Amino acid sequence: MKYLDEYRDPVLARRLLSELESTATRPWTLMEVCGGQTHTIVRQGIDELLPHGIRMIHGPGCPVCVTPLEMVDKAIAIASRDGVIFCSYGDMLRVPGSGGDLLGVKARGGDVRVVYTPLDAVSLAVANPDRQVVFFAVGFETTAPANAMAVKQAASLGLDNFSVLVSHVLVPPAITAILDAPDNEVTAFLAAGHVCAVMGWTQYEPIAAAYRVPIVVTGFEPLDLIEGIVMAVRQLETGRAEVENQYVRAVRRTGNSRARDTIDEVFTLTDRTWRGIGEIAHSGLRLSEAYRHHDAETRFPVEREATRESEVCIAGEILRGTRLPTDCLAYGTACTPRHPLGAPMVSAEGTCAAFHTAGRGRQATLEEQ
Amino acid sequence: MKYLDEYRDPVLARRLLSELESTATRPWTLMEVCGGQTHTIVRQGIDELLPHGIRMIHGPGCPVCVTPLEMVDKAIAIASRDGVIFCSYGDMLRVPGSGGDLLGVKARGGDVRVVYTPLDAVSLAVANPDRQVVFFAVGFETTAPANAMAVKQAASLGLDNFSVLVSHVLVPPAITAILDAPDNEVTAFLAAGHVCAVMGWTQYEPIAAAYRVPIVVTGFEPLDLIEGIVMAVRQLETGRAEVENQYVRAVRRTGNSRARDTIDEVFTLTDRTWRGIGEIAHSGLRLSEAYRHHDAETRFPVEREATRESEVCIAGEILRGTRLPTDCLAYGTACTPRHPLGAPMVSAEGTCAAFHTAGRGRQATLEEQ
Amino acid sequence: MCLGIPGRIVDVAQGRPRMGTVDFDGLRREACLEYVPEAETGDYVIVHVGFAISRVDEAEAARTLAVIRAIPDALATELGTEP
Amino acid sequence: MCLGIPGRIVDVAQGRPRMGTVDFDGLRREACLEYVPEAETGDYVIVHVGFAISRVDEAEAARTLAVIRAIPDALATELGTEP
Amino acid sequence: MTVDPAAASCPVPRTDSSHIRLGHGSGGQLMAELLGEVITPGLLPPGPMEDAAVLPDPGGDLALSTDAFVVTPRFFPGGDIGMLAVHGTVNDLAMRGAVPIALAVSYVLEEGLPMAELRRINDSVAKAAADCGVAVVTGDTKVVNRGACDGIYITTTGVGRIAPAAAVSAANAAVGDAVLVSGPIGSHGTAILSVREGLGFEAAITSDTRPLHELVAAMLAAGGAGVHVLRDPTRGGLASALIEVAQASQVGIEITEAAVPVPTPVTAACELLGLDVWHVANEGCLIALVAPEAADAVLAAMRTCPEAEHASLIGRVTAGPSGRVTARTPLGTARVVDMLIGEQLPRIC
Amino acid sequence: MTVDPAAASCPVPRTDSSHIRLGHGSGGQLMAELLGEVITPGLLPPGPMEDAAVLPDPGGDLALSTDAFVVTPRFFPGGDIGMLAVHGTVNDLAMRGAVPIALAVSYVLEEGLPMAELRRINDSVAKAAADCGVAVVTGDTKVVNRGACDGIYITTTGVGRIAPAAAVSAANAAVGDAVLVSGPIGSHGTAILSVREGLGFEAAITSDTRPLHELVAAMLAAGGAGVHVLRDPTRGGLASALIEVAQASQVGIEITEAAVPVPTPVTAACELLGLDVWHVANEGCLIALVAPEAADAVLAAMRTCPEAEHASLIGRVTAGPSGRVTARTPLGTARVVDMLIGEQLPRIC
Ligand code: SF4
Ligand code: SF4
Ligand SMILES: [Mg+2]
Ligand SMILES: [Mg+2]
Ligand SMILES: [Mg+2]
Ligand SMILES: [Mg+2]
Ligand SMILES: [Mg+2]
Ligand SMILES: [Mg+2]
Ligand SMILES: [Mg+2]
Ligand SMILES: [Mg+2]
Ligand SMILES: [Mg+2]
Ligand SMILES: [Mg+2]
Repeated sequence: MKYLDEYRDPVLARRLLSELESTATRPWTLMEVCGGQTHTIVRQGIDELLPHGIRMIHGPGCPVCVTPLEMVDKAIAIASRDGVIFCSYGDMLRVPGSGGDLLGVKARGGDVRVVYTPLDAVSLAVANPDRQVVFFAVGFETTAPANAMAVKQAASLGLDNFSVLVSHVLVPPAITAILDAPDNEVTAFLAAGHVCAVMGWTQYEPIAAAYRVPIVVTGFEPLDLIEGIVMAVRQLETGRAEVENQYVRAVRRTGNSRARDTIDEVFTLTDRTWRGIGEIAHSGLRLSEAYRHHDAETRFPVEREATRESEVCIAGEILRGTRLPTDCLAYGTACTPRHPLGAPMVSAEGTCAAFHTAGRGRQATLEEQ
Repeated sequence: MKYLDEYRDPVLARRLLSELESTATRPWTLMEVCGGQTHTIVRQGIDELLPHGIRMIHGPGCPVCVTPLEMVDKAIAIASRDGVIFCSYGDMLRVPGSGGDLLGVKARGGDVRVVYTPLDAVSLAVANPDRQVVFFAVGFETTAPANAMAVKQAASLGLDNFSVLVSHVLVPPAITAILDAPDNEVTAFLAAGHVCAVMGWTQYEPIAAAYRVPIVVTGFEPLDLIEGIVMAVRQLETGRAEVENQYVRAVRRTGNSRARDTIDEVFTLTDRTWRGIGEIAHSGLRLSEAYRHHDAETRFPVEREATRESEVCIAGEILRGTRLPTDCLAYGTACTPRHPLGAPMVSAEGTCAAFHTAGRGRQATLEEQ
Repeated sequence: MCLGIPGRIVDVAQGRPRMGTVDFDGLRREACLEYVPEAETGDYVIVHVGFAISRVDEAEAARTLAVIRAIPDALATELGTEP
Repeated sequence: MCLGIPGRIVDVAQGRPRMGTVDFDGLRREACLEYVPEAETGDYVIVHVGFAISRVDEAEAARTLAVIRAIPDALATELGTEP
Repeated sequence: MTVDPAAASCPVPRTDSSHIRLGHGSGGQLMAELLGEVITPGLLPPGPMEDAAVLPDPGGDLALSTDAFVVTPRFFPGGDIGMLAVHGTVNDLAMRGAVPIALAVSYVLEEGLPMAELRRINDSVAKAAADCGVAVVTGDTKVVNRGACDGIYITTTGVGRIAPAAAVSAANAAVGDAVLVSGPIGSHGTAILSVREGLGFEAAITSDTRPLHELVAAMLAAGGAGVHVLRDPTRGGLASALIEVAQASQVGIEITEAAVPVPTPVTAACELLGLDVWHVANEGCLIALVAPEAADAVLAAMRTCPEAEHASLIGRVTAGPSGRVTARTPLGTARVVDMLIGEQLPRIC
Repeated sequence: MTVDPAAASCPVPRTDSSHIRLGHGSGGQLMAELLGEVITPGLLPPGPMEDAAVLPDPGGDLALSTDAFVVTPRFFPGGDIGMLAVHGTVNDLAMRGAVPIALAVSYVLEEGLPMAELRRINDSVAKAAADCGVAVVTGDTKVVNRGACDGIYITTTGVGRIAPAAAVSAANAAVGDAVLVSGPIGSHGTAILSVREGLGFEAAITSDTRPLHELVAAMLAAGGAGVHVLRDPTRGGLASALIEVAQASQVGIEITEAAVPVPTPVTAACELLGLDVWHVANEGCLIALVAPEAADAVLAAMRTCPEAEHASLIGRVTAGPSGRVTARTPLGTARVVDMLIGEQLPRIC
């Protein structure tokens, strides 16, 4: 595919890696913010090819992952109601809430549907005037313009049976929160290319300046990522802390003004809890007053139940490298790839899952590794 | 089964037949009014066992058969509507309208359901408040009390989503119409036992007197029917024309007053068209003013389309014995047991169907029989 | 028309309309007994579309059969097998 | 986050919001073009959840690749196979 | 605020498995689990999942039969869809004089089917197959969207080895053959109807579903080549089975109505709903058309089998009219037996 | 008023047969018509309807395989559910080195299915079977209520004769075996997805569904007992097939990612929806694990067959870890290949 294949060329990747090799003289810890970037890095094994000392930490850039447990539970409660057609992007369907997931709601008879685009949810509302269509509006700044357009569309059609359960989150407050943490180790960020395609990067400039941290707006293909890493390491090595743009083919400094205007019209800033992180002030979007009519939370008040995460999971320590999966009491018993209790058991790339797939038993210790 | 098996005893049937043999001295033409009786007569071959000259004509006593084409078309139109649950006794589902039947509506997506009792249709209305439940209230006097109770029940529950499409017919006006026909050959009637269980037989007394025709209220088992025939022939042979009751175990002269009162409360007399016969004044029931709210005909106005029956069918002549099936242009081509154009091709017992099953070809003539 | 089958009332419920359970040689179904206020548990009723429309009169039923049984069997008489 | 795939606009429809057909190497889907008013038939856009969020700048794309291609291949240089 | 970025990584399916989900049919881990934990144990031989099972050379002619089972409700008095699916196919093999040697079992499951029901049905399949002495050697499981199946449909396909002496076919009836029935008819169909949603009956009727291959073996042992036709009168009932045989063999058949055994509550159900018991489906009985000289021996052999203690002679094959089945009524008259036209519907008249 | 009482007698089903009705599955006249007019002609051999078909002594070991086909939509670019149902089972037999000799076909039809669609699908079954040189010898047809099936489900069961030389099993992979794939992957699954209701794609992708038994015959002729494992990577895709083989044979498998052929539009569809092409279902290709000394000959033989002109060597069997499949990425790193967990869902991230 044009604009994809050429950025996957292994020969050019090798050239960039050799460039990185000659640039990096000291250890640096970089965070790629975006889950899509994490996906490429882990799947292509880019982290394994980095020079010794260059370490990638995977950021909170998966809107699915950071959607708070409470919101997932709310989605499940609404989707379980009679007369509701609950629409969602496919990846939200498997996210576990306190007592199940949306696929389980569907299996028990709820009308849960996967949509490719939020406009499809609007069409469903038009086609089913006697049903309530609820769309689970999750996502970062990239997805917000699409979701906002769906709400505008429903409002202009006068659809009383369309509402959105909004759990939008914003990247810059999360970066700031990470940088504010006392044990922060991140020395540079790869910013998410598609978020910046919408927002531009002006919001990142004060952060880079204030925290003296390089930020490189980066694309999603192997060459993009390695070039982004090269650009960030070059800044670190030379003591710069600027916002640079690797993803020039898609991102301009001021982003997409039409899309931003629509976000501003339909949504307004709010505090938001990030799953695994906690509440971050002004880090999310909710519907603005003008569109409150389409708010699923007010339309379907859900009894706020106590939500709970696993208590035994030591994911944080494992991922910071201070403990091994085999030190975890749940490892291999209560926690397996099919029934993960925490993030590192989730995909084949997670530390715990990798241990488990490799057949490492509880008796293994740090020394044996 | 008690009260059924003992009335099927072939030894006793033979005794009754010999009694009939010794009673009948002349040819008589009897009509059993009721389709249930016809069923027993044809299935058990009772007509074949009657003394020569005693002939049974099968009456219009099938509420399903006499429901006018126009009403079947109306049922089909209503059942085809979105949001309607159309409930019917099973036998109405196969009755052909102008362009199909209710089973075809179901096959094309209509929500058509068979109920055993009209109270089940009321329960469906309770269980589906967002749907319109329509019950096809067909039947003679036997069924009217049950259908009336369903309407009363719905009214007392305040069900706005329950209505009935009423096509009730009454037996005495049909008997009178048959007797009034210039070519009438019927000399005595077996009245329908279950109709009389509800209505009693006082309505038949003026008819018997006015037309000098014996009427015997008769049950449905072989012994009932043969005894009823014996009683009718005995009247004919002795020149009497009274109403007698063969079905003493179930029928009293004044019938069932509670059931009649409920009919009177819920329904009121109306003119009604009988399929194959034509309109008969005051021969049907419609909802009384008090229950008009539950009238499906006013709730779902149906464009009155021109309805049509087959023009080529010569059923009347065939069944009066004046022409043979093989004289019919449609016989064996357009008209077969699976695709009958007229009544005599309908069941294995029909003259045309019997011809067809026996493999008789068009070349056969009356002489060859 | 009007399939009506005799069954025995095995249970009468409270409430309006009057409902009850009718046994048909082992098969049981709820039926409306509103139209047969005189019928009680143990009585036979004729049931049509879930409604009892008539109580079966046992004495009359027996009488009908007795009358028929009293007819001499012509064939048996001829053959001399009639008792 | 935010799966975004480049595709070529093959058709732009009338009406609001601005819609069009985007071709992804043979696979076509309708996409909302409201946010890329400058993009016309033949242009590549990045599509996310059915919305074009950015027009691809062909010149910049080529420049990125050219920069990378200009990096000497260390391994090839070592082996003397670099042209 | 302490930030643990790692703890924010991607979660993954933590599925409860109380109900079937679409993913159970996806060919992935969930499906492997379903097969490994629920379906395979007890049903299929242990070993790797293969695309096809291997059957060692059977050394003779084979019978092959397939049937889909879609019965509603899936649990009914006297049985369930699982055992029915085994008996139905074992019996179809038996109707060609074959002993079952292998079964293939294919499930279509509805998303949302309670796992406990699947276990129960799967156990029932396994038990019925074991009771019939036939191995389930291969299978398949698909999951469809909620509302695209009524819980579970099962297609079983059976391979049988035909007994060397047997030459049984619907086309083999000969004039003079005795028509035998192995037992009372109508129990299965009325048992299903009695519990079908909406009819509201409490039944004293249980389905008589059972395997008939051992009965057939006894009949073939007693009657040899004199056993001309075997048929299990399932859908369409006795009437369809007889008419199909009459048509296939180009003969007439005359049945004595009063000789056909019908249990009392079955009669009651048919009276109440206005059904013809000859049109009601059966699963636990067969009809046999047997050469007159073999009829007594076959009938005697049948009556020694528990599944046919009440076997009866119900009629004879006649010269025709070809394809015509007539019933001799209790009153001594004859009526043409007609096939059910469409589905069976309760009547009011 | 003239009264004609006779004309008032009972009418009867004058059914239009433009759509399937419940009565078409009742075992009565409507069903006999459906079978006689729509289903049997062209599909089943002429002759009486029997409970089971007779297969003459095959004189060797047999393979038996069954699969239910529930694909939505039932017509898709490159095929339909009918041909798929034949190819799927023919291919499963081929994966044990067997040539199909008989097929059993079982339909579950939804009330309301347009008769024209049934004809089209039935014709497709008949044509596919004829093209594969296999006879449909028996079948079954059930009709369920509207809303209890998605139009039509087909279960096919195949009996095959195993080629004398063949000893093919998922458990037979040996260290050093070459892993071959017969052609590009992903076309079938993405063709289905692209036209699935709601996704709104216009596709340039057609399913590559096709029979593979002739290809297998050529491979066995070239490689003999060196052909250790054959597998058609259907549900669960390439990843599941490889992992299942690695587990069954207790070996490791290493695949070179770049060597796996994937058509351009398939890549596009997977990019757009966030799917892993290794998890996408296939119907027109197979993987083979072949002894190293036979690999070249087998690969050459494959490439002479039209269904495998683009056959490729994609990897090797390793000593382990047992059951582990790894992919060598274009960048030269290794990743563990994971099985799809539940169903495939379009992703946004
Ligand atoms: S859900 Fe998981 S795999 Fe998907 S983008 Fe987020 S982190 Fe990556
Ligand atoms: S519908 Fe036909 S069979 Fe039924 S009662 Fe009426 S006349 Fe008799
Ligand atoms: Mg396979
Ligand atoms: Mg079969
Ligand atoms: Mg069968
Ligand atoms: Mg399978
Ligand atoms: Mg269901
Ligand atoms: Mg059978
Ligand atoms: Mg298979
Ligand atoms: Mg298969
Ligand atoms: Mg069958
Ligand atoms: Mg459907």
